[in-house]
Amino acid sequence: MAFLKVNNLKVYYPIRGGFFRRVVAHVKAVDDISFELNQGETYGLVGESGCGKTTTGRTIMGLIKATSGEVLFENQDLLKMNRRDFNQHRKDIQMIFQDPYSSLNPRKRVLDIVAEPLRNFERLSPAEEKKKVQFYLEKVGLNPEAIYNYPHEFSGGQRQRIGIARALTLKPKLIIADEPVSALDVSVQAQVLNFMQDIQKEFNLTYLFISHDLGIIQHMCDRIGIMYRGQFVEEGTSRDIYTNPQHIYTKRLISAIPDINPENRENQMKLRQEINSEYKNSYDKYFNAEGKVYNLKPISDTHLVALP
Amino acid sequence: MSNQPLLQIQNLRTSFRIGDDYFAAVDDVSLTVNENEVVAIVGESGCGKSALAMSIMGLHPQERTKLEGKINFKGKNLLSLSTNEMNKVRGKEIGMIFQDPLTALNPLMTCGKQIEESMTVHTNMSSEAKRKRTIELLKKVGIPNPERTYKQYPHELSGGMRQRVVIAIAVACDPLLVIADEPTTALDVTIQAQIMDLLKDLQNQTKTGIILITHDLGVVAEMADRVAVMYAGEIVEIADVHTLFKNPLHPYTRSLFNSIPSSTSTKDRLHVIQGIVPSLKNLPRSGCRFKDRIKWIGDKEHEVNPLLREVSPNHYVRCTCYKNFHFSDEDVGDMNYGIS
Amino acid sequence: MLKFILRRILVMIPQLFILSILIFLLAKAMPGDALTGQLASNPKMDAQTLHELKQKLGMYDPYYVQYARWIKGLLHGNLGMSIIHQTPVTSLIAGKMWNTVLLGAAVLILSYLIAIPLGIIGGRWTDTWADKMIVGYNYLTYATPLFIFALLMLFIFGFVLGWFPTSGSVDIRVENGTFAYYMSKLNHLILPALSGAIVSTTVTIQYLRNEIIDTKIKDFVKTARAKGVSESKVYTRHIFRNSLLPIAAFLGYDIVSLIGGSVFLESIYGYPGIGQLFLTSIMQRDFSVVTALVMISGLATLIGTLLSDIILSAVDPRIRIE
Amino acid sequence: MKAELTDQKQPKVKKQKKQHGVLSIMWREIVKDKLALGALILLGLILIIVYGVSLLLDQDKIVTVDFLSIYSPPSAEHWLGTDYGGRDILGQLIIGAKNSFTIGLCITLLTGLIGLTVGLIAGYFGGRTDNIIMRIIDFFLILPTLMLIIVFVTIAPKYNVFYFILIMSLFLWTGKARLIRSKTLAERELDYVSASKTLGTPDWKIIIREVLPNLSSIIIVNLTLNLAGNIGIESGLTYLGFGLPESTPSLGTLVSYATNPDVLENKWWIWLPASLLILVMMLCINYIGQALKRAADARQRLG
Repeated sequence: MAFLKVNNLKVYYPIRGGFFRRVVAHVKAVDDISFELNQGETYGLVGESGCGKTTTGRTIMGLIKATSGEVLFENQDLLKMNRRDFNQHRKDIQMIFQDPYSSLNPRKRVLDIVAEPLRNFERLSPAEEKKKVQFYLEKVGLNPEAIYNYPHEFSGGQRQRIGIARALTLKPKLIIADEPVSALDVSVQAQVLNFMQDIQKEFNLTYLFISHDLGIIQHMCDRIGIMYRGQFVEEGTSRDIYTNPQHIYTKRLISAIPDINPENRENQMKLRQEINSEYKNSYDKYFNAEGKVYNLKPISDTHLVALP
Repeated sequence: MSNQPLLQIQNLRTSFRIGDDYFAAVDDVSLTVNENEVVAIVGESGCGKSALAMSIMGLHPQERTKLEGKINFKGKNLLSLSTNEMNKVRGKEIGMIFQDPLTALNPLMTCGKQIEESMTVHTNMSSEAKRKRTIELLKKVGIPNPERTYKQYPHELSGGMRQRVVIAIAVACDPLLVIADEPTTALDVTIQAQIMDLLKDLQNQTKTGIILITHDLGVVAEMADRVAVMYAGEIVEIADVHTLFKNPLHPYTRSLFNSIPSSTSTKDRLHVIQGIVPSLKNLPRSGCRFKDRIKWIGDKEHEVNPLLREVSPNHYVRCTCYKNFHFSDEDVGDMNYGIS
Repeated sequence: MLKFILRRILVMIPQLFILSILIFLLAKAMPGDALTGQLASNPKMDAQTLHELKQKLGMYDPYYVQYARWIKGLLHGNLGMSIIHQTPVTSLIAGKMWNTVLLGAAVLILSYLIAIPLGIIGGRWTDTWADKMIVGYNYLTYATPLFIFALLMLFIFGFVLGWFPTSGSVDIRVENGTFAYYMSKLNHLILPALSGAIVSTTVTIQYLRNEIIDTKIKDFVKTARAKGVSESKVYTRHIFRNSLLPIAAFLGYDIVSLIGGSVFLESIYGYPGIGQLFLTSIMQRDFSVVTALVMISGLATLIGTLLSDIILSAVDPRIRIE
Repeated sequence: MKAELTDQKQPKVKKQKKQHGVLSIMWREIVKDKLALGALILLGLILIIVYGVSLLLDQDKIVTVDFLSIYSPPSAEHWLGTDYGGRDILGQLIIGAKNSFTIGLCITLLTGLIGLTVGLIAGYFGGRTDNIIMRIIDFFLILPTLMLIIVFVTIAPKYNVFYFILIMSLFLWTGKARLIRSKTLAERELDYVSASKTLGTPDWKIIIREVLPNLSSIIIVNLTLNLAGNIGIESGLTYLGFGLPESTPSLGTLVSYATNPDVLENKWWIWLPASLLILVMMLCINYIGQALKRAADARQRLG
């Protein structure tokens, strides 16, 4: 049984045009995607800006309305739930946001920020609440005495950890991490990533990890889905994707990662040129007449590629 | 390579006024760039790398900035030039590429006009000649339909295309030196690869010197000939790219390398540098500036006045602490937990 | 571009429709038939004649019939009759219109002539003594209500110093069309126009100054400097151009505030125009004139905002492309 | 230059709630700006005098016509002279100032309440709600407001002060609603609002507890500047004769005597003090408002 199953999810936005601003077409931000997450794993969603990865995450979270499709969480469709039921399930799904600055209300103290979900779902006395908040602050490696401070008194990495503490208070099962480290410096990035792995073990969390950084995705994820213009082009284990990419887009993406070894410089450039010419020459093999990719087809137990 | 370096920065100190005091964001930096050489300056945000680039271009607001030292370029000290003289250098002999192509272009001017502007300032070309050269340039930076782009406004182009226009502006007058300040940071990976390839291509053709400012060691590995690592306003290590990537010495350089998630470290723990980058006001001004972040290394390993020393030919490292440096075992301690 | 304007005009139609309904309802709430000006609630009239007159005027018709009749008249340029003057409202307004347009144009031109240089100086040389003076000037003009300022100007320059005439739009003794006539018109115009202009500079100065300060630190200005463009050219070609753009869009909204301003200016300076006509009509309960004026002002406001949008779309390429 | 101005370590722990509120920042900004502090003190003094003295004044006596002292210039008995009915100008000035200020305040609060509610709802929910509200506001924008207020005042049956406040508020809330809407729209896009949604916080709570506090400085600044504006509009309308009913004299009433050229030219003591008082009050309020604006915008803070 899949823990989270997304079936044929579509998120379309209307484009209005013409003289009377009628809907003339749709932006297909997410165009018919299906994938599933197993409990305890980290699933990476990768792609370039505008590929629909963030929209996917936010739709599962209920922040964006889906056009059609199903999001089955523990076998119940989140999209068909009424507000109250959905809120109850919300406890189990939480989100870590990209920007550690805008995701914390600057006017609230750490205590009020971290306690916000508690106040919505649990009736605790102020003392209990404070204890719980301090417990989680300690968990994320922050001084539990700092509950009366305001967000601006913390650094970017620390703020990101406050955000994580807030997400943890309801003991979620699934955490959707939307580019959780892309606003941070390399060394701080490492800190947050390590830490996410620690709490994953401790709280048995499942991650939907959304990122544009293929290095980080490779480091963090068990399975990976590659998105391009709202669709999946390839899905597989980390090994499938990085050692045996099949779709031309995946190949392009991976060859574009700068190689950390300067000795490989020439090879890397050559490889990119080869892939670029392959991309140009065999475009029809990978994309249909509308420039869309084909449906995913399995090529092994774990590895799916969008080929005709 | 001629014997005379193209650019020679000597003991540059760039200080900004905060309140009534000046704080050095770039502190005693010396660096040379030769013709046809790509020098990368790497560091995290706040290390002074961008401030260094802007100092060379003279783009810091004068009323809030103090510049000391020398920046020798083609036999003249840029810091002693008048604004008028400096304007003749900017855009003509030194070009600059900015980070964010979204904001680096004037939204109300066509791309063609923006590229032509530097020719207007520095040459007496006829408008027809300028137009021809601009279209040539657009072609050179890999824009598929230059005649069309010439007439387009920036918002009509994609991010990658805009960055190509920014590059065209920088190289419009065939500068001897190009300063690229995080030229690929705002771009997607595939676009980043294209822009890197383009820059390398252009450099191979024109033999210009490039100063590449970046925080991404991958970009450095792909582009640079020589690398300077900056921390807290100082250069802590300089070496050619192969040496530095094979044998990084300074604790900061080594820490940086260890904190990048890469194929070799899958599912392993990443290295975390303790503490955070000190702010401009709180920079340690004496001793080894990295000392606070490697506290397990004893005081006597550090120099009192750390200098940039040549430890092997053309490989310079600051402070002696690199000699007996080892990574800390206590990993969880990185959370700087229970402070103050 | 044409499509944009057409669509913009299309949006105006429902607004105009609702405006006309609002005015119609107001007119119905006024005593007498404010739409045609045919009937005053004359106490001497006996009930029978009143009833007959009302019937004749169709005041017992359903509202939508009356409304349709009124709109039909409007479209034919028939704004009804003035009860007091017993002349068509159209001719009454036409006589005063040009004075108001003249005054409005003078206020606008003077206001921009003062505001744009001051805004540019303040924005470019921020924190200098000149800028501080401009900011101070702005505090003063922003805080001063138009009617107080106009009154003080009239008192000082009209009465105490006696430099300018204190009432009217032209000296009645000079012959129409002569040089002296135009000079007299100008002489009567200066004080009201200047009062209106000075008070209305505030928004422009403040906006322009802030816009320049914001634009100054934009990345593309750095790009321009990195090209070696001289400081003065950086300002003229890149900063001022981009900062003046939003100002252009103010023009339409300026027309809106001019209409309100003209009521005060014309009343204080005894300047015969639309504003003064409006005040006298409402005091004399000449409601047909009042409704006509409100309708015309609404229309002028609509055209003003339309103008703003068109100007903005004409100068900003980002809007031009859809 | 992107020098990060963060602390090196974790922030110092606060044992107690330190003052971080909007009000305390604003207060500090005003105290730092001597002129603004002066303006605040001056305004406070004026208000204390006006409200204090008006309690002691016998209003009936002031409005009683005294034909023995028509248009008398300032003297020991009448410090600011008298008007055409021989009534004391100083007394009228004080009562007028009290009325003008009180009514300006009422209009400001009422429009503030309407504008805030409408703006928050339109900005937060967006979509169709926003569309409808914006169409309505757009419509108000094209109305010749001043003329319509005058018409409403004229045709109102049983016209009184409350009616005046309502009419004014009806036309003056739109600006505030637009401002609040656009700021709310911007706040809504920030992730802390999304975060609250994912944490199960209901919308009304997000609006009041999350978004509203972040707009508080803008609201305070706007209300302050509006207060000055509303006093101006009220006295202006009263000056034209379409403001407060005669039973409630305002500063505009005194200024309106200047419509008589003879009064304007020769009897300055009747209209000039009221004009100057309006001017001084507006300058003070505006200056305070500008200082608050600086406090609200961290970039412009004095230190």
